[in-house]
Amino acid sequence: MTELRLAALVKEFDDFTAVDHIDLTVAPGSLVALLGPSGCGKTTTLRMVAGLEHPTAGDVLFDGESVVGVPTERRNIGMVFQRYVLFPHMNVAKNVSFGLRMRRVSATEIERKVAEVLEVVQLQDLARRFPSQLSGGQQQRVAIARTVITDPRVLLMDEPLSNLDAKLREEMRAFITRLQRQLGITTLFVTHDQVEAIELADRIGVMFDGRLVQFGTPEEIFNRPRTKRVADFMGTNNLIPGRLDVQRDASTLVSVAGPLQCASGAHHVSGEDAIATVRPEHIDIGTPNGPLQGPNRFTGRIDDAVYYGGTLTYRVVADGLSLQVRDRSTRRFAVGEEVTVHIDPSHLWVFPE
Amino acid sequence: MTTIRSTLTLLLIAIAMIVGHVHAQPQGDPDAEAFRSAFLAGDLSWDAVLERAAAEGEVVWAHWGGSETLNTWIDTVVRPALAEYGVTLRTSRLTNTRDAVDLVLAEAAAGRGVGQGSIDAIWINGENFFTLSSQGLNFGSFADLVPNSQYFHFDTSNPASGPNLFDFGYPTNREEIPWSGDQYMCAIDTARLERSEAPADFAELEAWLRENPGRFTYVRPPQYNGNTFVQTVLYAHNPDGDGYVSFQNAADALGVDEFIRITQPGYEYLQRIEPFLLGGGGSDGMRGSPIYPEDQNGLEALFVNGEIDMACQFGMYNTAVSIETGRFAETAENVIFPAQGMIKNKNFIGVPINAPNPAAAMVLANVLASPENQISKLGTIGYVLGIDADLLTAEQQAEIDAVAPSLVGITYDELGAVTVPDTNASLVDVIEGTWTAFIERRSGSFEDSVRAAFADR
Amino acid sequence: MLATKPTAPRSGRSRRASWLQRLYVPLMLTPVLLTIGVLFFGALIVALLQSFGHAPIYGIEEFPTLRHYRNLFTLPGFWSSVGLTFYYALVPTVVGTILSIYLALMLRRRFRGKGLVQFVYKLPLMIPYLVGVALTIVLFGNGGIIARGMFALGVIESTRDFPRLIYSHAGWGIMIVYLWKQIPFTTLIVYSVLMGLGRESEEAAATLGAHRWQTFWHVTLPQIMPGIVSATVIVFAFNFGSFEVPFILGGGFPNTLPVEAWRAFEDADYSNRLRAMAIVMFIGVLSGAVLFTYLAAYRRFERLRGRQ
Amino acid sequence: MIARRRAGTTEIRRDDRDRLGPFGRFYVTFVVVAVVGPFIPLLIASFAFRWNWPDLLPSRWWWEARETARLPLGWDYVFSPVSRVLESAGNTVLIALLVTLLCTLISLPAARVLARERFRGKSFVEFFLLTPLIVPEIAVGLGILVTFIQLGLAGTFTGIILVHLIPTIPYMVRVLTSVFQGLSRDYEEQARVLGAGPLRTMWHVTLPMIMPGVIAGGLFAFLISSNIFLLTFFIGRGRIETLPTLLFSRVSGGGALDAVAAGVALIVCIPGIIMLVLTERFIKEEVFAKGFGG
Repeated sequence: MTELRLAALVKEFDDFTAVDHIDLTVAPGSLVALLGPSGCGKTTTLRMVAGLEHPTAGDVLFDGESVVGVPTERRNIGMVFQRYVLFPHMNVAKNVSFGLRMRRVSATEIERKVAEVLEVVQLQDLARRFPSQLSGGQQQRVAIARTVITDPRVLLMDEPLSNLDAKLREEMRAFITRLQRQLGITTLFVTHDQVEAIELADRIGVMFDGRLVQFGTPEEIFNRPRTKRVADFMGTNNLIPGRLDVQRDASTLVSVAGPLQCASGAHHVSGEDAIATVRPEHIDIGTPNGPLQGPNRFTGRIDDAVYYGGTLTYRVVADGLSLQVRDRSTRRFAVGEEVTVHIDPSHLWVFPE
Repeated sequence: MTTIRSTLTLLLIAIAMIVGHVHAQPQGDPDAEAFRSAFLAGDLSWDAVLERAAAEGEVVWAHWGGSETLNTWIDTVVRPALAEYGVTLRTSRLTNTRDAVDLVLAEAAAGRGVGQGSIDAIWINGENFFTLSSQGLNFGSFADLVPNSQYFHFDTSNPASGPNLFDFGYPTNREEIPWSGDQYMCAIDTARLERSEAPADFAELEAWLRENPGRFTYVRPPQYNGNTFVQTVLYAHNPDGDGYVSFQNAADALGVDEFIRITQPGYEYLQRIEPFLLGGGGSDGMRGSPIYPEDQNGLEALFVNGEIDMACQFGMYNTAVSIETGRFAETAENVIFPAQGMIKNKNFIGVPINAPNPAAAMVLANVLASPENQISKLGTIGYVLGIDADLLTAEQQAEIDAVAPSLVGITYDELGAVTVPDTNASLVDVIEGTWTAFIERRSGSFEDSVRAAFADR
Repeated sequence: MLATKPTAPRSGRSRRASWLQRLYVPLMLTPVLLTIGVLFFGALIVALLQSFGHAPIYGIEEFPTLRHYRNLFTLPGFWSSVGLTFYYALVPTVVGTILSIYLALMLRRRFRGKGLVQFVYKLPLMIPYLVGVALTIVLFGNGGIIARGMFALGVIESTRDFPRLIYSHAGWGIMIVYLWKQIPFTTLIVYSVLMGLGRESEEAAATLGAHRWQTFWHVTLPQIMPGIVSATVIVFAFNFGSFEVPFILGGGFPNTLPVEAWRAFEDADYSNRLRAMAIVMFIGVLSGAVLFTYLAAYRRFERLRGRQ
Repeated sequence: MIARRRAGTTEIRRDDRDRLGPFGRFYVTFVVVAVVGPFIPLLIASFAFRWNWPDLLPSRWWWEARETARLPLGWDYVFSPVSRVLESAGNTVLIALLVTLLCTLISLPAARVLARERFRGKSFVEFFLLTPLIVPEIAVGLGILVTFIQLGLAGTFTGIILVHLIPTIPYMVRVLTSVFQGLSRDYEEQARVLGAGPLRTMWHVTLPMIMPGVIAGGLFAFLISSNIFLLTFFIGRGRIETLPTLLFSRVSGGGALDAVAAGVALIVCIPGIIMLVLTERFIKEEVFAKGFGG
């Protein structure tokens, strides 16, 4: 298993910087997702790892060894392209065996390995088919089979699921997770879909404008975004601006709706403008004077209610704040009804403005 | 509109192609027919001709268009002269005179009679005239009916009439009128080849070529400059020793066997020198066929580019004019070659029977034959007089002497001593055919080549 | 759409519509078929009939006869002509295709002055072959610029010492003109096919461990093959039937077939025109047969590889 | 450890995979030189008065001899009406324009049908329309000449335009077919649904959408027509000259370093250069290559 490290990686094109000093380590056998909106430089980063682009500065290291001077074909990597890029003039078996044939592996060995890999991706019956005769999901599996057959040190995936429909995407997500765990290949995965990143990755790196703004476990990224943009991108809609008041081990955000107790923030400075964020499912909702206790309690009114996939999402207006609240219980509140909402301080994450 | 017209044309073509080749009896335009018979009978005054010519409004003249100087002269002298009579000159510049003859033949075959063709006048001589004449496709005996015919000897009893009454030994029957003369000439560049080193006859040429292989070639027959070279070779090697005389007979009069006898030494000579011509000698792996340029422009290019040291072609004053226009080096000169006989001929304006503007064609022939224009042609572009100088006034003769370009290195006397007439037109095809089969294609024995050429005639 | 609504008042119109619909395809094709059929095939039929002895215009009616073909095949130098025609057609096609593929691959790269190169290389495509002929004469003639330069440098002592590139049967001059005109043509086709393909499949091959040459051979070439095949068909067909280039730059007898046809047509003896027609038919059939075999072989090759 | 130290260094590198190597650079330079270079001696020759072996440059220039010359020389001749260069250029353009127009009108309906309809004999029609590309021009020229002479079409513009249709139509049909293939039926159907009749649909929807392709095809046809030599030469019969036939008469014998021949050769290039600029401006390479099966 190989450790992949990017060190101060920079890529400048003629008039703009696509990748701006990225430092990132993918632990051996783990799967890291690079997450970000399109144009943020994540694909360029991936292509630099593949050797398809040359870094302007910085380094790409496999197990501590620089591969910058090594041409793509000698890096021993696997790459799954967004559009699969199966060779249209070769059938499935030929596509899958391509890497081995290029390495002049013996015919019997090729035959054995192709059969083995096709079984893993469950395409053993389609070996003679041509790419144009396959469905999207099948093409996807051929593309993966083709890359893993050569036992690459690093597997790179460029939005591999974006061309599939919703149901297939779920299936393939599960398949990729299984395969990656099973083979234990160090994998760098590029996506713009935060759900995909959270479900697949061991670690997520969030990129904006060529910079890596946050790197951490899915849980960290999800619950503790470091900037407003990350929070936005991760789908957190509750952003509460205010001013910090930091005391020993707890801090308070003085917002328009009054002071809010926050769990984190020891590293923050008093008097700083900051934003507190909380995910909609982490806000408790109840009838006024109900059982909800503790700090960070407000009374508000239901402004809007949307039913979606087993949960109700309310918009609650309280003391000048507009909060999105997701409720999994079976209760129903009517629009205009008065409610109490409560935010556990441990779920309230603060970052500077 | 364009589409409709084109669709109709297409249908017409389709019908023509399906039906096969149209075969109609030539049915002339009655008006043109009337003019023709009246004019040829001498019943029309020249004024009436001029009047009709102005009504016709234009004249189409097909001529060899490969010379810039000639094209310039035609456009600057002939065109305005015709415009004075209300006739617009349209010239068709040919790469080969045969194209015009073909057109007349094809039109005749398509049933286009008097007045219904597309060409009024052709610069013609030799075998092309022979072809039209033998098919009866000439307008008629007009040459002595135009006013300027006074400058030509047409009196059969006067030997000076010969060049006007015979074209390549074939009687013109006054169906064409001389408009220019020509003289076969050889030029050398004295910067490369000393005058004293230059060969003077064919034996010297062969010896010189063996010393200097590749420094000479001639235009490929059947182009007339090439034919003429072959003719001079045949004259010089005539076993009877009377050179051109035997070649004045028509093919039928001479007979195959006699032709074989008198030409064999000449053709064998041509075959002998072939390996020593430019590009000969197996240098290109394809049995070393020499480079025979396509026409006089190609030959001159080889001469100018230093590939050959002597170039022979028609054009009495060509060297002088070419030096003047910058084409030839200033060191270029003429030489007398071959001493056994340098061919001189006249060439003519012919009018095909189906000329659409016959009166204008007569006016063109007359304009071209005027002493004024003839002298201008000699003086500006060095084309020899077509009219007979002895019929001109003393002033005009003096003017001719004054304007004639130089012979660059030789004299009229030297030239006059070796000048010989052209071959009989009916032999030209045979000479060409034999050359192609025996020299170019080496397709068999000499005798077989000649017999095939005779049969194909 | 009208046909699906067979309501009473519209039935007349719908009948007319269906009548129109039935004639729609033939009507739309008529102008093209008529033009090509009459002008092109009409001309070929005339040539064919004449080559078999039907030529009333020359007063010759001996249809049907194979005489002119028989004469042709026994004509001295005829088979050399066939060989030369093939040689001049094939060598530039093969060499030009290879050079064009390489140029097209280079044009995809980034380099300084690329815009200029992409503009300039297409110039020969736009101008007549005769300009190429003129340039070749000026440059490569034995008295041309290169020969003069070598003379000035003392490399050669006379025009004789310069290798004969034009007016020779080796045909260097002819093939130079073809290459000069046709490399841009083939390059344009290959380049545009390459642009359509994009770089991804080559990148995929590289990530799978294919070297540059392996990538070209296994991935790029098979995908640009259809473009290459149509380019070579057009180029070969053109070279095979080309007249003016071998006419001016050729080495004389034996000539290429089109020049032979021209000479026979221009011969003083009109009966030779029937031979010209026989030659012309022979060129057409030969060129058609070669290209048909080539295309059939290519299809078979593709089918063997399994592509539809 | 060594690698670790290397990791810190920042090194400016270029993309080797995408850059030209030295050999590629040489080759591309060679191509440019081979295309443009030969025009230099031609240009010099066009300004020469006397340029004989073995001079590397003319021993006398055109402008030096110009004043004393009795006949127009070099460029004076080229631009005088006598040379018919301008007349031929006019003919070339006129013929090419009419051929383009006619060819487009004839090919449009067929291309539409070939791109969209399935019918019996379609592959035959496609093959039929390709044969003119395979059968040499000389075969057509010799076959058609005599018939055209009989019909009085030889030496006329109509005759030349008609024969020019033979080599242009196959390309035009190919280009336009690919244009129609690229145009989805949806737009026309949408127009019909919105109440436009077939003609109005054609005028307001189809034509504007296929216009770029039609222009590409038109430029093509123009280019081919203006480059045709043999057919024009046969049918023009020396009466109608175009730039290619004019150049042929100048170089058919092997025109050498003749100033007029060089001048004519340079003039003959002008329509092509204009076409090149136009195509560069208005047409993407991909569209341009469609007609050739790209």
